[in-house]
Amino acid sequence: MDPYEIEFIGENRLVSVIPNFTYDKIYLICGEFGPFRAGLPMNVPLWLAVMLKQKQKCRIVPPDWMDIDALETIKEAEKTSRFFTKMPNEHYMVEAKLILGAAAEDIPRAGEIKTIIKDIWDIRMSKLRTSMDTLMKSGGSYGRLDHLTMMEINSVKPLLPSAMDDLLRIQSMAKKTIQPSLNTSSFSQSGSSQNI
Amino acid sequence: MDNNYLSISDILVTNEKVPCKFLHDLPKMGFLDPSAAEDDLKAGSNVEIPLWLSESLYSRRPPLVSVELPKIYKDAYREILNADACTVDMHKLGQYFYEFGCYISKHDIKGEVGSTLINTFRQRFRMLLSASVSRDSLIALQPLSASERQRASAASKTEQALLDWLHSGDCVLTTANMVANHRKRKRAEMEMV
Amino acid sequence: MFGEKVIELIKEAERNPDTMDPFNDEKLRQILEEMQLLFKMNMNDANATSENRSLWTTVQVRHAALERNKRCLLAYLYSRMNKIKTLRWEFGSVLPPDIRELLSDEEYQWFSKYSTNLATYMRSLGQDIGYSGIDLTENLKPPKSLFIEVLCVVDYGKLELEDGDVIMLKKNSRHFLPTSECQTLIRQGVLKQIT
Amino acid sequence: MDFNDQIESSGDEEEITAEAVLKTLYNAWQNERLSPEILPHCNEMVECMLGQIQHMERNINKLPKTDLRASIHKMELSRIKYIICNYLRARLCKIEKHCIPIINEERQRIESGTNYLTPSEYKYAQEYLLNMEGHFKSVVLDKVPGNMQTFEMNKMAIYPNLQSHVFLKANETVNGVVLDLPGEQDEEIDLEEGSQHILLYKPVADLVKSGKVQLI
Repeated sequence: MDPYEIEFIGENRLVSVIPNFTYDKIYLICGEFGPFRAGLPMNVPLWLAVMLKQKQKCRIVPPDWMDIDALETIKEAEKTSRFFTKMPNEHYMVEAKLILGAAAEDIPRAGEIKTIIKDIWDIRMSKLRTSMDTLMKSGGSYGRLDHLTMMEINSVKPLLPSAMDDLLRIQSMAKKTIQPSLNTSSFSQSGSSQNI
Repeated sequence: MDNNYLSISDILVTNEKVPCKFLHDLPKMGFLDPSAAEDDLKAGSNVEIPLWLSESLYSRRPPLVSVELPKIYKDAYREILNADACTVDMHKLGQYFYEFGCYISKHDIKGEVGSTLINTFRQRFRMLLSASVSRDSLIALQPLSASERQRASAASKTEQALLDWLHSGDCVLTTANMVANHRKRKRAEMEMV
Repeated sequence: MFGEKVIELIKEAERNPDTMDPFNDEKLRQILEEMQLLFKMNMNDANATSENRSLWTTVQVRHAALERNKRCLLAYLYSRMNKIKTLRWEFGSVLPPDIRELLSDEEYQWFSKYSTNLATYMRSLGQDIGYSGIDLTENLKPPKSLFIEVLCVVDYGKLELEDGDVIMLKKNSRHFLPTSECQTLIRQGVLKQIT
Repeated sequence: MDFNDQIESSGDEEEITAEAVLKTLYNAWQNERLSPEILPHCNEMVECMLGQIQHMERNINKLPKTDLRASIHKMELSRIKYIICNYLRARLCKIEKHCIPIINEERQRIESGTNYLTPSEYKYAQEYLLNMEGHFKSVVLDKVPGNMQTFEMNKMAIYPNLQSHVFLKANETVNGVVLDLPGEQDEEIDLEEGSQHILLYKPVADLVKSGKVQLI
C-alpha cells in the first residue's frame, strides 16, 4: 500500500479539538460528533480535526502521548530493548505528521517533539532492517511482529514477504531433489520461527 | 518468481543455455551444434542448448540428453558461494541464478545445488537491504541478479515513497504513468528530429 | 528457427515495461512463417518414419520448438494486453491518435471490447438503488482536500462544473477547482496540481 | 435537517448502523488489497454505503454552498467513495489476472450458493476471458499450424499464489494454526488476540474470510 493509504486509515482515529464556533451535533456516516461548543474540547476523527484546523475553526488538543518526558522514556526503552516496544498509538507517525504539520502552534515544544518522534522512528526502522536480515538468515518462513505499526509494516513491503515467497519456492524445488541421506547442507533448517 | 505459461520472465529464464550431452542420434538436427558439419546430430555430442529445449529432450523416455551443471552451480563456484555469497557478481555470472538453479537442481544427484541456492539467497538478502537504502543505487544494484535487482528496486521505491510522505504535505495528484511516459518519449523524439 | 527470433519479441516486451511500443507486425509474420515451415518439415519426416524410426524423435523435437514459439507469441500478446488495459484506465475510452497507432487492428478491437466490458460493469454498479453507475477510474488517491489549485498545461477549452459554472482552461492559466472535478484531467495530463 | 440515518433492515435481523457497515467495509477493503486471492464479495455493504452517499448528497444540496457542514459531509463522502472505488478496482484486478481459475471455482460456488463474485463481476470475468481467447485466436492461434490452434485453458490459467506471505493481526485468539513448512516438521503456532505475524497465506485463508484475523 501507499503511505498515503495508511495515513488515510490512520485518519479515522479520534483526536480532541477545541472548536471556536458553536453548532449542533453533526451526523456523519462514521458516527455522530458534537455538539460543537466554542471553547469546549470534543472528539472528532483526525481528518476532520485537520480540516477544521485548516479552516481556522479549532485548536487541536495535543494527544497525551505528545509529551517530551513520555517520549523520552519511550525512546530510551526502544534503544535498550532488543524487541519492538509498544507505541502509545497505533498510528503514531501519522498522527504526529498530520498534527505537527497542520497545528504545530497548538502543540507546546512542537519542534522538540518532532525531533524525538523522528528519533524513535529511526531507531525502530534500523531495528526493523536488522530483524529482517535475522529472520531471513534463521529460517525465513515465519515471524512474529507485535507492536509494529501499520506504517512500519508497510515499509518492508514488498521486500520481506516477496523474499520469503521466493525462498519458499526455492526450498520446495530443492526438497524435490535433495535426498535426506545426501543432505550435506552446512546450515541448519530448524528454528524457522523468529521473534522480531 | 512466477513460472506460468505467459510469464515473460520465465521465458527468459528458460532461454538460458545448458551444457548437454546427446545420448542418441538426432537426424537433421546437426545445426544445433555449431562445431559440427553434418546434417545429423551424433550421439555423444556435447552441445549448449536453451533450457526449454533441454527440459523437453530430457523428459522423453528414454531421455535424449543428459544435462550437465552450468559452471556457476559446480563445486568451484559453490565453494565460493557457500563461503561468502555476497562477493559474487551475479549480474556477470548468473542473471537468473535462483530461477535457473531451480530448474537445474534436479540434475544434481548430490543434491547440493538446492542447498547452495537457499544459502545464497539468505546470505545475499542483506545486499538487497542495503541496496534499497543506498544513495548510489547504481553501484549497489550492479552485482545483483535480475530478480534481486527487481526486488531491490521495488524496495527502494517503497523507501522513496515513505520519505516523500514523511517530508511532504498533501498527497499530490499526478499525471498517469503511461501518459507521462508517452509524453516524455514524444518529447525525446521531437528533440531528436 | 528454434526460438531465437521469437525471443527478440520477448525482450522487446521486457525492455519497456511502462511504455507502449508499436506492434511488431513484421516479426510476428516472420515467426508464423517459420512455424509453418517447421510444421511442413515435420509432416514430411513423419511420413518417412516407417523407413527411419529415429526421424520420429526429430519430429518431436521440432514440435517442442513449435510449442515454444507459440508460447512466446502468446506471452508477447499478453504482455501487450496488460499495457493496453492500463491505457484504458489512464487515457479513458478514447485513445489519442498517436497512441492508437501503436496498436494493431486486432489490438484496437480488443481495446474496444475491454472498454465496453468495463463500461458495462461500471454502469451496473449501484443500479439496484437508482445509481446510473460509478466511474472506477476516478477517486484513485485518498482524498485530502475538497479544492485544489491547478495549472493548465494545454489549451483545453471549456469545462462545465457540476454547479453549472463554466471555466476556460487555457494554457498556463491557474484555477482553484473541486478535486472531484479535476482529477481525471490531472491524470490525463491536462492539468497539474500546484503545491 | 436530519442526517441521522439508520439502515432499515427487514425481518427480525438486528438493525445495523451505517457506522458499523462502514467499519466492516474498511476491513473488507484492507483484506482485499492485501490477500493474494479474491475474497467473498461484500456487495450488500457497498450498496448500503452507496445508498447513504446518495441520501447525503441530496441533503447537502439543500445546504448553502459555503456552509461548513456541507464541506464536512462532502469530505466524508469523498473518503467513502475512495474506499468503494479502490475496493472494487482491487477485485477487478484479481478477476482479470486470475480469470480462468476464478471462473472455474466460481461455477462450483454458485451451485452451492457460496459465490465470491457479484453477478456483474461474474459476467465481467466471463466476457473478459472470451475477449482474451478471441484476441489470442485472431492474432496467433488461427495462424499457427493446425494441430496447435486450441486455446489451452489449463496452460493459460494464472493461479493466485496462496503460498505467499502476508502480515496479519489476530482479532481473536486462534490456537494451533499449522504452518506447512518445506523440509521441516509442521510447526503449530497460536495467534493470540491482538498479536501480529508474518506467515503463509494458505493456512490462514479461512481465518481471513471468517474475520478472525485481519490482514495488515
